[in-house]
Amino acid sequence: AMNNKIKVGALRFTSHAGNFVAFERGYFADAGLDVEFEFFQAAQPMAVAIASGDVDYAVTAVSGGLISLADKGAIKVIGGALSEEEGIDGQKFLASDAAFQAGVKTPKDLDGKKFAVTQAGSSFHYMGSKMAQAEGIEMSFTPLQKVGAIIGAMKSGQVDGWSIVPHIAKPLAGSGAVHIIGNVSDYLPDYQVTTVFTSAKHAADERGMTESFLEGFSRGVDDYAAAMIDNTADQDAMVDLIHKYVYTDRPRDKAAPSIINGTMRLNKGAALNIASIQDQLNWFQSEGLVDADITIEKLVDTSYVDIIGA
Amino acid sequence: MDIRLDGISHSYDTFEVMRDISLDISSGQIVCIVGPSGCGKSTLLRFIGGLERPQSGQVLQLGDPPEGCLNPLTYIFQDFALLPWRSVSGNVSLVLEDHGIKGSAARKIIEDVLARTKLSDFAKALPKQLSGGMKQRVAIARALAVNPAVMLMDEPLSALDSQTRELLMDDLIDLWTRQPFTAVYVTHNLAEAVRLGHRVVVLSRRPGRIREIVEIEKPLNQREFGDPDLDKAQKHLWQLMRDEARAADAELINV
Amino acid sequence: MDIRLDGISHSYDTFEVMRDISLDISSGQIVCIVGPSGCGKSTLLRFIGGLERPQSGQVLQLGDPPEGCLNPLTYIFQDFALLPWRSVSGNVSLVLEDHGIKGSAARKIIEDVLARTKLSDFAKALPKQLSGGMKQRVAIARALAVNPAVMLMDEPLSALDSQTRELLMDDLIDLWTRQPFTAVYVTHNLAEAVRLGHRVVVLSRRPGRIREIVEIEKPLNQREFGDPDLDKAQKHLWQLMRDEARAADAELINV
Amino acid sequence: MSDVSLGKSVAFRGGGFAPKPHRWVGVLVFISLILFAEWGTRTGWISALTLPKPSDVLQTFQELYDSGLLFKHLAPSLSRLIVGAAIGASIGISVGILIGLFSYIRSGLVPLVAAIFPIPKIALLPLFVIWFGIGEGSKYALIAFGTFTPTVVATYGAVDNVDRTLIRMGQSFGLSWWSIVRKIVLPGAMPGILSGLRISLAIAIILLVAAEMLGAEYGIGAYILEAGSLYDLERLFAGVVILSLLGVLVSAVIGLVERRLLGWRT
Amino acid sequence: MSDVSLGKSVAFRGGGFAPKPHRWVGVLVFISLILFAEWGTRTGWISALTLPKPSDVLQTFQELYDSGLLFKHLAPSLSRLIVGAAIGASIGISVGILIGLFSYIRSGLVPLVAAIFPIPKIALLPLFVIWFGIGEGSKYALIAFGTFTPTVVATYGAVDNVDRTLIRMGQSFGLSWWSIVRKIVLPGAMPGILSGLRISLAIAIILLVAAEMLGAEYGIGAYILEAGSLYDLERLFAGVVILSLLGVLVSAVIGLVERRLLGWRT
Ligand SMILES: Nc1ncnc2c1ncn2[C@@H]1O[C@H](COP(=O)(O)OP(=O)(O)OP(=O)(O)O)[C@@H](O)[C@H]1O
Ligand SMILES: Nc1ncnc2c1ncn2[C@@H]1O[C@H](COP(=O)(O)OP(=O)(O)OP(=O)(O)O)[C@@H](O)[C@H]1O
Ligand SMILES: [Mg+2]
Ligand SMILES: [Mg+2]
Repeated sequence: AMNNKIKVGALRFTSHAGNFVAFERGYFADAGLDVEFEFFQAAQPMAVAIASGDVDYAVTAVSGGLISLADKGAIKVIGGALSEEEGIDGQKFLASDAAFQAGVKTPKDLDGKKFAVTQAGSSFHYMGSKMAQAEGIEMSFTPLQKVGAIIGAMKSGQVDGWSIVPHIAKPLAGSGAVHIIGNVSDYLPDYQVTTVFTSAKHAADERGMTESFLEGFSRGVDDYAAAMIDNTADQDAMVDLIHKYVYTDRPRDKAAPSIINGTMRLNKGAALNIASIQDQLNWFQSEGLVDADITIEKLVDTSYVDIIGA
Repeated sequence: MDIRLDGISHSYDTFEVMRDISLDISSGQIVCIVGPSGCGKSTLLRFIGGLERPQSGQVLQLGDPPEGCLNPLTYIFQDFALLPWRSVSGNVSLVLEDHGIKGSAARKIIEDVLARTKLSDFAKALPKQLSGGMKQRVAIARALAVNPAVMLMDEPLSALDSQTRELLMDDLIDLWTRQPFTAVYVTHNLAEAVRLGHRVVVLSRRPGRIREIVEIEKPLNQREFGDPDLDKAQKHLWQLMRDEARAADAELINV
Repeated sequence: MDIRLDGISHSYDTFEVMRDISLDISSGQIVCIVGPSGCGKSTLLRFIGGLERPQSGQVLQLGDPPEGCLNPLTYIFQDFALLPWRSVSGNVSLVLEDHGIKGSAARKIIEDVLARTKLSDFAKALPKQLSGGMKQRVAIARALAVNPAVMLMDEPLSALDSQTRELLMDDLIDLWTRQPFTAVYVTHNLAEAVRLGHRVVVLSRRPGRIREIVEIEKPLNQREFGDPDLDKAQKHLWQLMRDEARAADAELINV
Repeated sequence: MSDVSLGKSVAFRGGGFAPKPHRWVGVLVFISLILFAEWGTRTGWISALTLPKPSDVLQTFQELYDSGLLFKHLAPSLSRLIVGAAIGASIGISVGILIGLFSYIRSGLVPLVAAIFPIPKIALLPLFVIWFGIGEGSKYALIAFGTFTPTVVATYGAVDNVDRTLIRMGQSFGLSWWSIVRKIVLPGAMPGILSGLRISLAIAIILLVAAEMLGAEYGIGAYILEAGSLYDLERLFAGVVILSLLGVLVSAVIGLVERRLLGWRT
Repeated sequence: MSDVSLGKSVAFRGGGFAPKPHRWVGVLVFISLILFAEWGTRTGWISALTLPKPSDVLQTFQELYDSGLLFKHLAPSLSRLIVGAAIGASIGISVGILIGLFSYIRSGLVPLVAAIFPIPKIALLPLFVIWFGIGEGSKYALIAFGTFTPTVVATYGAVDNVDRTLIRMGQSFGLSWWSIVRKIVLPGAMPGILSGLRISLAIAIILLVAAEMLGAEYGIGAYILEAGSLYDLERLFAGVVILSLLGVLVSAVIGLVERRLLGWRT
């Protein structure tokens, strides 16, 4: 291959494990790519960094910002990553202890309550809104910007509900400060949580490089799924590998449960659930968060990976 | 009411400012204090007015202040010390308010002192609208308002140009002639000293000591510009001070 | 080099400051300008030095400045205008640097002018360490360094206390006696005017016009404190100006 | 030049170093910057990612106004600004005056204020949630906290700068301590306090965005944050322009107050 | 009181209104605040959510130091601070001087600066990524941008305040325009510029956190942000304390520079 130098954007979350594995096990190198990671604190700047050309590929949730940037012709979704899958522990709906004591035992009980989101148009907003729609309830959404701020607000009972990935949900619930009251997958089966994306320019003009990246990434995902979900490979070795990137400041024995708790399905071959993406796009448009005339074609380049759910 | 300075000495830390100054200031007299820069004239005046305490020696009030005297020892400052945010009459009323004099009683006093200092037309003006001479006149009016037993004046004319100074000296003599007041008048200006002083106290260089006290007999209202007696007294004072003044001027200031 | 003022009039917007002033300043003479506050003395001096332009009339240089003159028209300011961040010698060298005089040539000039103003011991001192009198001496040294044809002095002594003023007047007379210079000397102080001026120009109130020019014949170095001739001249000047001075003082300033 | 043979005119060498404002130049600069941006974005010379079209921003503004959302956003922001800044400034002025008057308070509080000054308020957001909740309380607190420190510093500086002769004058006339503080120190410190407020209020406006990070649905800050997270540059700029206008307005108001209260200054 | 019958001593009525610092009081206040927090958190009177134990913060600090992470975080932050502030301050000083000297530049730029001043820098974060990338560039730019405006305002104020008689003096001695600017205007404006820098640098420190929101792995700001997002109060406070110390240090350095450069002030 060509030994291209590329930059891959990543957050220090287990949901980015596909990239870490592909890098550590040399799958990117095999695909002819010389990968360098660029770490971010949040997903939104990562999307902007793809648009600005500072980063070549990244994985992140579909958000209003992502769609806006796609609309400006800056980026394209080219594959899928994290999905809700039945049978695998997925994202949870939480209630604060105060709300729980006041009778919020199921998501439906959040009627008239405050639901925490980081920002309007974030994936939290989408999940909460879809749940409310399904249950026929009304909630108010409270934007708190940072996950840390939300946790603080949940612990002190200032917001009532929230949804979050399991490895954050479980330890919080364990401490008694919050309670798990439902699964996101009950409302959004096959929810395509995160996607692989790149700049529109790469998607159009750098076909070879993009395919190479997806190839390396897919092999990483396969290894991850084998070890963490399907239990056909050594889980300990995988935890060791991931620990190099995630929870690095904690000793391994403390990090391991969080890493294991964080396990979710990463789509094989970076397949993309287009139905879920379409649903998300529709929702953003119906909320007036993005332009109503953006089409799915503007957002997604379907030519790279298997399209499922169509 | 007389004032007696009794063996006053003072140092700031190890910096000796004045040594053993004793002086009597008797009622109805103007005592001028002259001396080279930094000899402690202003400091001495602050001691007399109770704004600072000497390290040794004391300042005594002999007898009681006259009836109706609100503030026996009253200053007039070189830089006028007017509140810039108060009008002329507001600046005068400032010193009455704390004595509970308000309303028509205050108005009466204010009108009276402004008339005596020829400021009646300027009652509503702000300090920034006044020339230096007018400002000092407001300060004099303010001092008169509290009916002082002794006026303490620290170079009251030296911020003014010499023509205005000439005019204000006439005014002060006028005021004194109509109603004699007691005053301690600190100045650098020997012409002022011989024009206004019944006695002129000459201090030496730092540490300030009394070198000589010159009495000037001629009544205030007969003193005139170019008067040979006064010229003689002034020449005498200048001879006393000239070398010290030069030495004081050539001293490096250690800031 | 002589200076001729030729029918100078000036207004700031609609505010007339002076009207039709014509005057000859001849070489080697000190011309004093006196007049009530605000009559345009400083403005006139700025016209002479080329710092401002009159609306009508003109200022002419007659003849060439003498050899070695770096800055024919040189100011001495009331507030000294020393750079506080430069030492005494640095302040003098400032005005030489722009003429490309550096190194030993500059050092020679600086030493010479500091010696003439009795400042040799203070070459390294900063302005903040100096008394007012010393500061003005530095300003005089700086003016001497450029070997001016005409010195323009705007109340050079009025920021000083009267004893220092006395000392500096002696120094100025000393300097002039050793080497006569041409000067236009603006002042409020009639004693200074009669002491230093060969001619005293009396301006009227604003708009300033020339009211009278008083010639004083007595040679500078024979003038003394309490000299009856001078006293007479001064008295005459004061009579000319008194009423106008009072009126100028009582004027409200419209800021 | 009546007669040139008489001599030459004195050369003019004064003037300058006194810049005079020409109002229209400022307006011109704004207009040409906007026109340049418009031209650049229209021709594509400036990409849509870099800057929004000024005309689109204007249109967004128009829509915001027409939909009534402008006031829905402006009202809570203004109330936060007013309440927060009022709390912060009044506590700041009081503390500043105490520091200016009392040795022990000065020694105790000045180092504390100096230590608090460089703390970024956004770093404390998570704490503010716990301390003051996610309601209006934490927003008031954040703005108050941000305006507090510069106000304190400006105020005690202003008290220190009050002319000491005026205070000695008050004492020499036997004025009581309280009279001196009320009639001399406070009015004398007013110019310094007001010019400090100019900075504090600019900081309060800047902090509006940080304050509205915490659970604000409406508010200019929240509007800007949402626009930022959606990468909606038109709305982002519309919001920024509102804040900028707000800043200019506040500064004009202080200028007005200064002219009314401080007419006595020369 | 040599002989009381002679009369009474003049009553003392001066003094006061000149607070003198007592260093130990400041130290005492800090110590007692910390001890109070320690006591409160130990007894549970202050909940663990509200404040961390000071001793835990100290230990976190110790760990940070031992692990060498302290310098790993400090080094990039310091370099961002230095580069960013140097860019912002130097451009700010230059622009400020130009505004102070030229009428047209003043008229054109003063309103622009006034309009830019109240723009919150965090609102522009998404734009900065596009404009300057996610590398050090955008961090420098953000800090530079934040220090720029206050420096400009302080600088042209300082130039305006240069004693006009000094400038007239320079002209009267026939100094060239450039000599006057170099030898009179610049040194004369220095005190004002330095005291403006004090504020600008405090702002630069505050902006460190915002700057490191943009893809910074290491840095005090990133450390604080991470601690905040994990609601790890010990680390949050440790980071805040570092910034606060940094602020005190910078202010001390400026004080030193002032004493060296401005020894000529009375
Ligand atoms: N509060 C103070 N602390 C220390 N030194 C002081 C203080 N007040 C005055 N001095 C010093 O004491 C000396 C006398 O000061 P003072 O002001 O009384 O002199 P003065 O005779 O009034 O001088 P001038 O003629 O210049 O007004 C000066 O050298 C001055 O520096
Ligand atoms: N640049 C200016 N713009 C407007 N008015 C001015 C300006 N300069 C001076 N004036 C006014 O012109 C008048 C004359 O000023 P000038 O300073 O020449 O008077 P002066 O005789 O020197 O007064 P003084 O004796 O107080 O120094 C004053 O009323 C002054 O307010
Ligand atoms: Mg004195
Ligand atoms: Mg003048």
